Amino acid sequence: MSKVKMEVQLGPLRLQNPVLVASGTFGYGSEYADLVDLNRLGGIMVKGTTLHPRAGNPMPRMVETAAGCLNSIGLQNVGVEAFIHEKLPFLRQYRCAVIVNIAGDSYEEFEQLAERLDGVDGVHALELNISCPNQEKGGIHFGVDPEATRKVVSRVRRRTRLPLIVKLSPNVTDITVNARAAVDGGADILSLVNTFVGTAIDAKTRRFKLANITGGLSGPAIKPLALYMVWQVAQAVKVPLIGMGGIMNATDAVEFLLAGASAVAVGTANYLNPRVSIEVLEGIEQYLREQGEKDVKDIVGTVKRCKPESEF
Amino acid sequence: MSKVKMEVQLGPLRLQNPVLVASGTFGYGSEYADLVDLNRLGGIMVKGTTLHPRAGNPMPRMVETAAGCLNSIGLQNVGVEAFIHEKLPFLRQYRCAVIVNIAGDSYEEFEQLAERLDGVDGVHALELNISCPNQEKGGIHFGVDPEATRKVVSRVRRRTRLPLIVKLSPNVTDITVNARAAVDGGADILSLVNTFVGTAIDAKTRRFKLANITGGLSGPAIKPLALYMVWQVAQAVKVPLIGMGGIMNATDAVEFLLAGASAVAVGTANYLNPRVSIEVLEGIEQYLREQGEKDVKDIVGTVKRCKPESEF
Amino acid sequence: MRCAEYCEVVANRQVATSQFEIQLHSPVVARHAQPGQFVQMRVQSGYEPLFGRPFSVFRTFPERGDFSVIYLVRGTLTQLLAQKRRGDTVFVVGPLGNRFLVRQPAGEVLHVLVAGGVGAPPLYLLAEELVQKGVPRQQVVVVNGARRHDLLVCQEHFAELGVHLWAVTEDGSLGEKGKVTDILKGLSQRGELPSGRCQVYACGPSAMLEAVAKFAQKHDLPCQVSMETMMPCGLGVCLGCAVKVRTSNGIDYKRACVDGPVFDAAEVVWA
Amino acid sequence: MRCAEYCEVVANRQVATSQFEIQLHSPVVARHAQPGQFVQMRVQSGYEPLFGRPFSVFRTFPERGDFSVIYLVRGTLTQLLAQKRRGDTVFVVGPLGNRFLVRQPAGEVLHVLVAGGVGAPPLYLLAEELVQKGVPRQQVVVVNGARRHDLLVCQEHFAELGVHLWAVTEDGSLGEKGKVTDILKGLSQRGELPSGRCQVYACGPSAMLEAVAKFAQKHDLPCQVSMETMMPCGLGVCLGCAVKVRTSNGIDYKRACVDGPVFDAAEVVWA
Ligand SMILES: Cc1cc2nc3c(=O)[nH]c(=O)nc-3n(C[C@H](O)[C@H](O)[C@H](O)COP(=O)(O)OP(=O)(O)OC[C@H]3O[C@@H](n4cnc5c(N)ncnc54)[C@H](O)[C@@H]3O)c2cc1C
Ligand SMILES: Cc1cc2nc3c(=O)[nH]c(=O)nc-3n(C[C@H](O)[C@H](O)[C@H](O)COP(=O)(O)OP(=O)(O)OC[C@H]3O[C@@H](n4cnc5c(N)ncnc54)[C@H](O)[C@@H]3O)c2cc1C
Ligand SMILES: Cc1cc2nc3c(=O)[nH]c(=O)nc-3n(C[C@H](O)[C@H](O)[C@H](O)COP(=O)(O)O)c2cc1C
Ligand SMILES: Cc1cc2nc3c(=O)[nH]c(=O)nc-3n(C[C@H](O)[C@H](O)[C@H](O)COP(=O)(O)O)c2cc1C
Ligand code: FES
Ligand code: FES
Repeated sequence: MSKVKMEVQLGPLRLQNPVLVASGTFGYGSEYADLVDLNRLGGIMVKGTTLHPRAGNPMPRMVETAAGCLNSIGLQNVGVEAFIHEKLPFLRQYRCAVIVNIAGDSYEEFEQLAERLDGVDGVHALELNISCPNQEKGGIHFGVDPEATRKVVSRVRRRTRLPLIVKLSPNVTDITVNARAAVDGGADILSLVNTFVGTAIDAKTRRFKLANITGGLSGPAIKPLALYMVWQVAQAVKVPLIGMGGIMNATDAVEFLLAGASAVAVGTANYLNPRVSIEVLEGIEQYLREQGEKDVKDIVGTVKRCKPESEF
Repeated sequence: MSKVKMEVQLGPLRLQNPVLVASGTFGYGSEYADLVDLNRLGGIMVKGTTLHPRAGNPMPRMVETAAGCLNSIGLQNVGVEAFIHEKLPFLRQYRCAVIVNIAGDSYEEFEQLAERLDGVDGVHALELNISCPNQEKGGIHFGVDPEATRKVVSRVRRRTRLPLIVKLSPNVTDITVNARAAVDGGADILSLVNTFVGTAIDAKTRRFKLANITGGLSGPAIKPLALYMVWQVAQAVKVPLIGMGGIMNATDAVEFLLAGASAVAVGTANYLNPRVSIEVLEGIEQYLREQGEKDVKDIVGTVKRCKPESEF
Repeated sequence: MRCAEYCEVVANRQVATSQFEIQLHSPVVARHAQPGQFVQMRVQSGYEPLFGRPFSVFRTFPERGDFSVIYLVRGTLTQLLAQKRRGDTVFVVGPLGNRFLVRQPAGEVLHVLVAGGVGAPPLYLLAEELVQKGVPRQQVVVVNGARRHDLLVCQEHFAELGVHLWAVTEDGSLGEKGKVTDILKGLSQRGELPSGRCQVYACGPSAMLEAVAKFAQKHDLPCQVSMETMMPCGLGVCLGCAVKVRTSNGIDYKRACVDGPVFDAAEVVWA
Repeated sequence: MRCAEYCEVVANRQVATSQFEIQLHSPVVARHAQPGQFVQMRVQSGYEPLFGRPFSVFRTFPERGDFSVIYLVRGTLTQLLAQKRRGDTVFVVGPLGNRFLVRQPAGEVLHVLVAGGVGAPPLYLLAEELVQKGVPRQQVVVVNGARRHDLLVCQEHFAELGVHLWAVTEDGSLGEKGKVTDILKGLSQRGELPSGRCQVYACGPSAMLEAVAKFAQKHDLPCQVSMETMMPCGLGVCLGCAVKVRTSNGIDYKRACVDGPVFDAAEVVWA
């Protein structure tokens, strides 16, 4: 069995392989440690972290939809201090990269978070969650307004030497505009997509199914939309991309690589199969062998037009 | 079995019931006439019609995705003259409203289409397809730019006395902005949503699955997103709405009514079950009886917040 | 010790109206499951339902490496589950969650197990454990309730244990007529629930749990409730299973899947 | 006359490697299906696959109100189909599309039916019709090809009709070794395909159809091909089944589901 090279270099961030787990879908790693060998993951994007602990939204917070789910967790998290003191020590034991997803309600909060995490042992990169659709204030606004995106990124940029990943919201007219704004602001890497805003109604009770009315759609349902956005952004900017949105298996992950993502993140799929990230990793390796490829980076962005008039 | 009132009045347009079939998913009605009693439908939104016949995009044009499908038909149609002479006479035999979905590459083309159809016997309303994501020129641009939306609607408005429906694109940051622009331009009714732009890749061949690279996503996958947009727009404008996007059965249709649509259109579902529109109609009637409602219009927009902290 | 794997179906048989007992082969669950713990089971057709669902462990057969749950057919997943035959597989993650805490010394406590409908299975596992650990059978009181006789489960299993068993149905079609709280009131009035020497454990529909919790509070009885919420992940990461609780710092959310499903009734903020 | 309804499965049995014949009860299809026509069959689990799939009508049993198709297990729908048992149902819309046109007077024409793999079933229905209409059996030539012997279908049915039958496999494991066009070439070289008195009908994989079409063109033989495309609706409305054709006005698209699936090979623009 020939070995394929899985290491990837995303700008300043080196990953032992391109398979990450998406923020909010893998907790702080410890929850999965007995089921998944964390040492094998490319990286863990931890739950969205805020300056102060947050209790989150009222229940119900999640609802299943056709091939997807809506969530409105409301950034329930332990806050940055507890993260550093209670969660990070555990993660430091492992080889995989630890990427801290940070969310603030203001420019200042983002700056404070970046500053606090800068230089903290065991933190390998920051992911700016400017696209979280669940917050009442702030969240939605940074991500959809290119100028606010540029500004928050550049302000954070000045407070940290950590590799800076900016997570893009898909709820925009032209995601390449926001992508360019993030790069202009100093993003080293872009990750996309976050969830799509949606809602669900219970016909019988005639009420919304989520306490918060709206939630973010994730899962297989959004894969065609996410894949398109990754491909679009790959044409528009030069920084490496982390692709996500509905990845359920290795084939899905390969599609994101072909579309132009240098790495992928597995999200919702972790809920239904705790081991899926490892299966994705092994599946990509197998795919590369079948395709006669020796290095995962050689397939990034190599998707071609389909043969004209070919049968389906 | 108590009778419920199903007639609805959408501004200037009266429909015998709120169940329509969406443009591009029911041809010109004749294709379904032996399987569906067209007299029972609220209305038929015919295939997108252009000034001149169009051959459409190369194959493959459609691909299935998780709980959805992508299409890039490319507005293949017979053109407005053939529509009037070859398709309309058949439709005139029936009681249901005939709504002509028109698409142009320029303001002038939209105007000419509107003028040509104004006063033509058997045409009950126009639906402006300014949101079709498949055209290379024009299409996408009118629908995503509020100013272009306002302008095309107001120019068409001046050329026709027919009820004017404007079909909104979901591929925007804030659909209420585009909705208001359409209403400002003179739209009597808004229909939403058209398809979401997406793509699909074949990992094995490393090619896009659609000849046109991108296509529009429809089907159950998009329902949560469409439902949210209908609810948002219902809060933002006063004109009646026709809701669509992933309606597969009566329960789905009811959700759109509760969210604020005065009528609904069944799209992709027609492909897999030719009789689904009638099943939706009967299902809505049954729902109203079960809920003790006497008139379908009484449930429009009546969705409430869910009980705080209720169990799911 | 937990597993996350496809498990073979050993048996799947009807035990009451719309209720089935499914026995699965999983040495890990069979060996490690504690009373009150659950497994997350996933059966999909296409991507529906997307997530697994939680089911309390009912019986364990450690020597055979099997365990079983009783499920009520409610929606998509349980409908698919009911179609499973011997030899088919089901994806199982577990055992998960915390367990009912047994007050010590167990032999000196009156253990009052209050079950509603399909809430009975985990209480059976608890009763079995209590008896096996040597708690005198008359100190294990089981109040097993349901709407109708054909919805009552585990009755014969409780009976076999020889515990002090009450059956109660809302329509009186089996046992006493009424609700589980009616039995509790009766016991209390007869002085059979001494507050200092009692522990109540309850599992069933939310409304029942709330009623039992209020009863316990009123009579100053310690009470544990197994909460039902949706559980997308079961592993503590999605935060979709939040239960509102009272803490020293005010109101907070706990996760039913890892901080529960068993909660001290006194800390739960009822809807 | 067409139906759109759930039809009961009468039988579902394996006929070759990964190939099954499913018999369904549908008086409408049984009575009205013509050679070359197809039905759209839908079997979903959740919403996957979203659409139905087209299958050519193979046999009709008008007196019993049944018809059958032969299907090759390829993807989701055919996998689900293979699990169907007697008494289950399948959603069927049909019969759909046009039919093979028989040149008149049929008795004076040599009918050359060229089948590739699972393309044989509609040609069997055509051969049966020709024989029933009194065309002399030796004037019905069937060239039935497949990659291997175990993928060849309908062979015994053609044999029963007593037509002039060739079997051909790419690996030579049954009948002649080679491709269907090799047989056609042989026939042609022996002068057995007189251009003025011949009609070729072909159904099979695209590459085979193209090869047969080119052969027919070269030898000036009229040829009809049954095209395979995806068919989301089958009813002519989605335009997802376009076939590129040459018309008097240049290049255009026709719909395989209503303008086809049978096309004059001369008008098809091959990829
Ligand atoms: C810790 C825990 C242990 C559980 N143990 C068991 C068990 O041992 N046996 C068992 O049968 N069930 C048990 N449940 C409940 C079970 O997980 C749900 O009923 C499950 O959702 C059924 O899945 P489904 O796909 O069939 O139905 P769904 O599609 O999820 O639900 C169908 C319908 O039933 C409603 N519904 C679902 N669950 C409930 C509920 N609990 N109360 C009221 N309405 C509901 C839904 O709102 C929906 O309308 C347990 C739940 C928890 C949290
Ligand atoms: C008019 C018509 C009549 C047909 N009659 C029959 C019939 O009688 N029996 C029969 O078995 N099939 C027939 N087919 C083909 C059949 O409809 C497809 O094979 C169908 O897509 C299978 O569905 P599935 O969900 O199992 O596989 P899908 O998931 O649709 O396909 C699985 C894989 O097979 C590939 N694939 C699908 N169809 C073909 C094909 N035709 N050629 C090459 N690769 C393909 C797909 O690209 C995919 O990779 C007919 C098609 C047409 C247009
Ligand atoms: C329950 C839940 C919680 C999430 N929390 C966060 C979060 O805290 N921060 C963030 O940037 N993204 C969050 N996400 C978004 C995911 O990281 C991911 O971008 C999205 O779900 C799309 O990927 P998927 O379809 O594979 O899940 C969350 C998603 C879910 C389903
Ligand atoms: C194959 C196909 C063709 C379509 N053609 C048109 C069209 O010509 N004009 C238009 O306005 N919308 C067109 N639509 C969009 C539908 O009318 C509808 O807005 C969309 O599919 C969402 O509804 P659904 O999810 O129920 O299908 C088309 C959709 C499909 C799937
Ligand atoms: S079920 Fe996901 S955190 Fe509890
Ligand atoms: S399959 Fe829809 S038009 Fe032919």
